Amino acid sequence: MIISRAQIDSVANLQSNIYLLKAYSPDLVRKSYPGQFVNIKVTDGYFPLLRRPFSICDVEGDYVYFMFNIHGQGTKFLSTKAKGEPIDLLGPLGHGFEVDGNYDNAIIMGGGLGAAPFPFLTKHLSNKNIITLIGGRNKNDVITYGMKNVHTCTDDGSLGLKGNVLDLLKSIFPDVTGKSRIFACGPTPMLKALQSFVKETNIECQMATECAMACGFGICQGCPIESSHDHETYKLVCKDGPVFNAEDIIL
Amino acid sequence: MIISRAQIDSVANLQSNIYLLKAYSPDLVRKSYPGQFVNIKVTDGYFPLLRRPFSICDVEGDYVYFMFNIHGQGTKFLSTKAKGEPIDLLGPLGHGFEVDGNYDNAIIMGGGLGAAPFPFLTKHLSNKNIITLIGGRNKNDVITYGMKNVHTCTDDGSLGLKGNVLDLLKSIFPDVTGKSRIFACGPTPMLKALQSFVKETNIECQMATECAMACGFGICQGCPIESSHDHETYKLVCKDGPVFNAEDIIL
Amino acid sequence: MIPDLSVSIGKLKLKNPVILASGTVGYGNEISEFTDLSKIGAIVTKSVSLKQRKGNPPQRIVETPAGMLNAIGLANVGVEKFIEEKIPFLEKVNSTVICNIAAGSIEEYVQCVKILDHQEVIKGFEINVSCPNVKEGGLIFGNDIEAVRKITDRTRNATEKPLIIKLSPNTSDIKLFAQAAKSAGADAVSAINTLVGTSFNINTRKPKLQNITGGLSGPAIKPVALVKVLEISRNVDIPIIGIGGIMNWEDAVEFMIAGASAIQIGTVNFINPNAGMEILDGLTDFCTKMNISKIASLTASYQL
Amino acid sequence: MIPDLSVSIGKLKLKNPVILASGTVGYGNEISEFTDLSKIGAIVTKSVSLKQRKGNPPQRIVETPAGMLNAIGLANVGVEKFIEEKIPFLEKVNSTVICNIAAGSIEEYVQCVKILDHQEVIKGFEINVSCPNVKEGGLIFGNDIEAVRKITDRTRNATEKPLIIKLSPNTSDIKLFAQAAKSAGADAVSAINTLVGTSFNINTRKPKLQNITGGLSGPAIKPVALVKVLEISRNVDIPIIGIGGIMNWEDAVEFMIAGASAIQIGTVNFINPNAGMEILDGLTDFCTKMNISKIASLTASYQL
Ligand SMILES: Cc1cc2nc3c(=O)[nH]c(=O)nc-3n(C[C@H](O)[C@H](O)[C@H](O)COP(=O)(O)OP(=O)(O)OC[C@H]3O[C@@H](n4cnc5c(N)ncnc54)[C@H](O)[C@@H]3O)c2cc1C
Ligand SMILES: Cc1cc2nc3c(=O)[nH]c(=O)nc-3n(C[C@H](O)[C@H](O)[C@H](O)COP(=O)(O)OP(=O)(O)OC[C@H]3O[C@@H](n4cnc5c(N)ncnc54)[C@H](O)[C@@H]3O)c2cc1C
Ligand SMILES: Cc1cc2nc3c(=O)[nH]c(=O)nc-3n(C[C@H](O)[C@H](O)[C@H](O)COP(=O)(O)O)c2cc1C
Ligand SMILES: Cc1cc2nc3c(=O)[nH]c(=O)nc-3n(C[C@H](O)[C@H](O)[C@H](O)COP(=O)(O)O)c2cc1C
Ligand code: FES
Ligand code: FES
Repeated sequence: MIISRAQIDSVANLQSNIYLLKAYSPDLVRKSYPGQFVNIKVTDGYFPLLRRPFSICDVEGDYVYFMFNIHGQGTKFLSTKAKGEPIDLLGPLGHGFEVDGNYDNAIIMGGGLGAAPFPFLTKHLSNKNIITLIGGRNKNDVITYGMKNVHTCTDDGSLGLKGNVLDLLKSIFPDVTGKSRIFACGPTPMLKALQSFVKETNIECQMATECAMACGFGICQGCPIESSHDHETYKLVCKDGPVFNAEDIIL
Repeated sequence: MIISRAQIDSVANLQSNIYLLKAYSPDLVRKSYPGQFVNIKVTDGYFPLLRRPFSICDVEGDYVYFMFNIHGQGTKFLSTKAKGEPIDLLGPLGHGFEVDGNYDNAIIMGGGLGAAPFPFLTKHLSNKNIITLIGGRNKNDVITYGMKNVHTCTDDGSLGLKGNVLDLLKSIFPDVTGKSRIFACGPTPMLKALQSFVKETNIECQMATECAMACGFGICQGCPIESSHDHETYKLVCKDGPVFNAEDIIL
Repeated sequence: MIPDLSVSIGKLKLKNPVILASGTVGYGNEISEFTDLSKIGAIVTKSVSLKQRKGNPPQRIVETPAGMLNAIGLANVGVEKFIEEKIPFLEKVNSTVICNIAAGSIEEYVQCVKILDHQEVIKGFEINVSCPNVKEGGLIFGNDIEAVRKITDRTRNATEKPLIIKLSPNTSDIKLFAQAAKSAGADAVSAINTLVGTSFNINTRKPKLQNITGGLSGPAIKPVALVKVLEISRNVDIPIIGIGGIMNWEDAVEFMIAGASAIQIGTVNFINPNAGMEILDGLTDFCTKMNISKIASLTASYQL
Repeated sequence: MIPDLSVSIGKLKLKNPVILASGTVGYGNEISEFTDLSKIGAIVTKSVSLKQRKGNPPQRIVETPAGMLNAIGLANVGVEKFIEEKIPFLEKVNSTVICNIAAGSIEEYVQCVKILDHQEVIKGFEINVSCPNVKEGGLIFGNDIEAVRKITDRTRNATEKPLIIKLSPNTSDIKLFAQAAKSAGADAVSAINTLVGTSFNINTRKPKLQNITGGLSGPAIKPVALVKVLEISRNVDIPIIGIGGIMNWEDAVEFMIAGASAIQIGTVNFINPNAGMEILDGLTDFCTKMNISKIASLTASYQL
C-alpha cells in the first residue's frame, strides 16, 4: 500500500464509452496482484473530494493499466488526462483473486465493466484452461480486451448468445470437463444469480464486489458487506475483499 | 450584458507571472468599452463556485483580451486553457472610463495588474496626449503591453524611477502643460494616495476600483463602496463602478 | 404528453415550482436581461424592511469550498421606494412576485405587510425570520419558537394573501418551528435560509467578513437543506418550499422528493442567471421521460 | 529558530496541535502505513462502545459537493476487543492516544471510561455525545444540555485523565453546551462533529444512505465549524479542539486563530493519509516565516 505519484502514458478510447489509462508506476506494479484495486485521485485539488476506486486492469513492464467508462465527473476527468500528467494512485488495495489451487478450468465471467480486472488475471492463469464468458447489454458493452478464449453474450442478441453470462455459463458448462473455478466480476444482480447457481452446483467461485468507498484501505468503515458466517460484524469490501469466495458473503 | 460562450484562441505568458488570454467573442466585443469588466467562469462545473471578474484588457477585431496573474485557483485554471476550449464570459459589466470631455492630457496611471484595462483605453484616447505611468514592486511587475508613451517606476528601483506611481506623477507633472485627466487603476493604497493628491491639486481623476464580488451585475449586493455624497446607501462597485470619479467615493 | 408543471403551495398557485430566492435576484430588473421572469414560477424580492437599510460595510462576500458566505446585512431600499421604484418593473414584466419581508420588531413586520398588501402584483409574502446577518431581529427571532409563532400570527392577521415563513437552519429542531408557523396560520414554510459561518484571513487574523460572521449558501449546504425539508415533511403537514444549494434540475427533483412543493434557487443565479429556465427545461424533460403527468406528484414521494 | 509546536489542552500536553479525528483513522494500524503516528500530536480512536457494534447496513457513504455524508453507525469492536486487539499496536507505535467513547446510556459511558482508565497508552478521553447516526443516544444527548452536563459529570468522576466533550453542531447555541461541559468538569471540548444531512437517488426516490440521514464532513462544513469554535472561544473559558473540513495547514491556522488550542483532521485522511504530517510541516514553516516562537500563541488570536 503506497501513494504513487505516477505519470500518465496514455488514455486510449478502447471502444464506445470505454477507456484504457496507462500510467508509469514501477513501485505499484511490483506489488500488484489480479483483483486488487487502486484508489485514484482524479484531480489535483479536492474536487471531487473522494478518490475513485478502479481495478488493476493489467500490468506490463513498469506500467499499470486501468479500464473505465465515463460514469460521472470523476471518470470524466480521468478520460481527459494527457500524456505526461501526474496522477496520484493509492494502492494496491484489498485482496485479489486466489489463482493457486487444484483445478483445471479457470472460468472467467464478466458483465460490462466487470471485465476490467481480467486482462491481469488472465496472465496469472497461464497454466489453467481458461474459458472466458463476457456479457453486456449490447455489443458496444462487450469488452474482450486482453482476454483469452472468449465467449460472448448480449441482452439484445447483437453479439454472441442472446442472454446473460449465467445463461452463457449454463450453455457451455455441459461441455466442460475437469474441475472448474469461477472468477467473476460484474453488477450485483449478476453476482447474486451466479451465487445461487454455484451453491446448487457446488462449483468453486470467487467474485469481485463493489461498493461506495471513502478511503479504500480500512479506516472509514464505509464499505460493509454482510458475511455468511458471522452476523455480529460486517466484512469490509476494501480490506477483506473486494474478492470474496461466493459462499462467504451475502449480497 | 450577455453570457458569451466564447472560444479560447490563446493564453500567452506575457512576462514572469503575467498572462494574456485571447478569446473569440464578436458579440461581447461589439458591446465593450474601456474600464468595463467581464465575469468569467473559469471551469465547466461549479468548482470554484463563483465567477472571477477581469477587466477587458483589449479588443481587436472579433477578439477580446484579458490580462491576469496567477493569484489563486481560479487564475491557475485560466492559465492552463488551451486553444479551442470554450470559455463562458458574462459581460460587459459596469461603467467604464469616461473619455469624452474637454481636456488635453490623458494621464494613465497603473500599479501592477492595474495596467490591465489600459491597452483598450489607450485605443479610445487617440485624440489626446497620452502619458502613461506604470509602477510595480520590481521590474517583473511592470506591465507596458499595449500602452503608449510609458514612464515606469519600481519600489526597488530595478526599472525606471525608484518610487511609486504617485512619485512618478509628481516628478513629471511640472512639465505637463494643458488640462489633464487622470485614469487610474491599481491597489487601493495607491488609489487612496492618488485621491488625496487630486483633491489638493484639483485634477480630474477617474479610478477603477476592485472588490470581492459574487454576481458582478447588481443582484447580490456584495460589492458596496461608500459614496462621498450619500451616506444612507452604498454604491455598488459592479454596477455603479468599477470606474468612479475620485471625488465620488470614499476608499 | 406535456407534463403539468403547476404546483400549489397552500393557496398560492404557481405555473411551475421554480422560484428565484430572496436576496439573489434583487428586485428583478438586472436578472431579467438573462432570464424570462414571466416564465419562472415566481420571484421572491430581496428582503424589504420598513425603512431603507444601508447594510453591512465591505467585505460582504467570501467564497468557500462549494459555497459562499455573505453578510449583506439586508441592504434594501425600504418599503416606500420599493413600491415607487421596483414594483412598476415587476408588473411590467408580468412576473409572479412573492414579497420577502425582514424586520427588527414584530410591529415592523406587521406594518410592512399592511403597507404592501394592496399591491396587486404581490401574490404572497415570505417572512424572513431567519437572516443571520442583522443584529436586532433576524437570528434571534429565527431561533425563538415563541417569536416565530407571534410573527406568524400577527402578520397572518394583516393579510389574506398566502403567507410563507422562511425558517432558519441554525436550530436543533426545525420541525418545531414549522409546527409553530403552521399552527399560527402560515400557508407554507421556506427551508432553508443560510447557515451561519465564518472565515479568517490567516495573515491579518481578521475575519474576512467585516461583519465577522455570514450566511453560508451554495452546493455545500445542500445535504443539510435536504434533511431539514425531509424533517419537516415527515412531521408537519404544511407545504414546504425547498431551498439550499440547488444548482440544476436534478437537485430540484431531489428537493421535491424530499418533501418540497416548490423550490427556490439562490446562489446559482450569480453564476448562471438563466439557471431557472434551464432547470424548468430539465424538469419538463425529466417528467416526460419518467411519465410523470403532474410534477406535483413528486412532492414527498420519498421511499424510506 | 525552530518554533515550539507543543500545545496544552487543559492538562493534556501534546507535542504539536495536529490530531487525527475519531472514526477517520480506525485504531491506527492501517493509516500507520502512510504516516508516522509517533510524530502526530495525537490520535483519537474510532468511538468505542461497551459492546461490539455492527453499525448500519450499506450504503454508508455518499459524496456531496466538497463534502461527504457518512452513516457508519458507530461500528466498532467494543471495549474488550479494543483492549485486547487494538491497544497493543498503539502502544507499539508510540502514539499519543485519546480514546473516544460513544454510548447509548450515561451508565454505559461511565462503564467504558472505568474499564479503559487503567490503560496507560490512553492519555485522555473524548466523549462523543454528538454522533448523528445512532438512534438511542447520540443526537438526543448532544442536543440536550442536561444530558451533556450529566454525562460530563459522571465520566469526570470516573477518571482523572483529561476529559474532552465532543460537541454537536446541530444545535442553535453551542456555547451553552460548552459551558455545561466546563461547569461539569470537562478539561476541553471538541467542535465539531458532523452536520446532519441527507441525499436522495432521484430515480429510485430512496435516500442514498440506508440510514436515511448521515453526518456531513469535509471542506463544505469548514465555515460552520469555524464559527462554532469562535462562538465558544468568545463566550466560554475552556480549551477547544477545532474540527471540520481541515484539509491543509492554512485551514489549521485558521482554526487556531478562531480559538482552537489544537485541531483534528478527519475526512482528509481518506484522501491523503499523510495529511497530518504535511500539515505539521506547513505549520512549522508558517511559524518560522512569521516569527512565531510558540504556536500556542495563535490560539484565539483573532482581531475582531
Ligand atoms: C473495488 C472497486 C473496483 C472498481 N473497478 C472499476 C474499474 O475497473 N472500472 C470502472 O470503470 N469502474 C470501477 N469501479 C467503479 C468506479 O469506482 C466508479 O465507476 C467511479 O467511482 C465513478 O466515479 P465518477 O466520479 O465517474 O461517478 P460519480 O457518479 O460522479 O461518482 C459519485 C460518487 O459515487 C461513487 N460511485 C459511483 N459509482 C460507483 C460504483 N459503481 N462503485 C463504487 N462507488 C461508486 C464514486 O466513487 C463517487 O464517490 C470500481 C469500484 C470499486 C469499489
Ligand atoms: C472589476 C474587477 C476587475 C478585475 N480585473 C482584473 C484583471 O484585469 N486582471 C487580474 O489579474 N485581476 C483582476 N481582478 C482581480 C481578479 O478578479 C482576482 O485576481 C481573481 O478573482 C482571483 O481569483 P483566484 O481564483 O485566482 O484567486 P483566489 O484567491 O483563489 O480567489 C478567491 C476568491 O476571492 C476573490 N478575489 C480574490 N482576489 C480578488 C480581488 N483582488 N478582487 C476581487 N476579488 C478577489 C475571487 O473572486 C474569489 O471569489 C479584477 C477584479 C475586479 C473586481
Ligand atoms: C447574497 C445573498 C443575499 C441573501 N439575502 C437574503 C434576504 O435578503 N432575505 C432572505 O430571506 N434570504 C436571503 N438570502 C438567502 C437565500 O434566499 C437562500 O435562502 C440561501 O442562499 C440558500 O439558497 P442557495 O444555496 O440556493 O443560495 C440571501 C442569500 C445570499 C447568497
Ligand atoms: C466516516 C466517518 C466516521 C466518523 N466516526 C466518528 C466516530 O466514531 N466518533 C466521533 O466522535 N466522530 C466521528 N466522525 C466525525 C469526525 O471525527 C469529525 O468530527 C468530522 O468528520 C468533521 O471533521 P472533518 O470535516 O475533518 O472530517 C466520523 C467522521 C467520518 C467522516
Ligand atoms: S472504504 Fe474505507 S473502510 Fe473500506
Ligand atoms: S457583485 Fe453582486 S451586486 Fe455587485
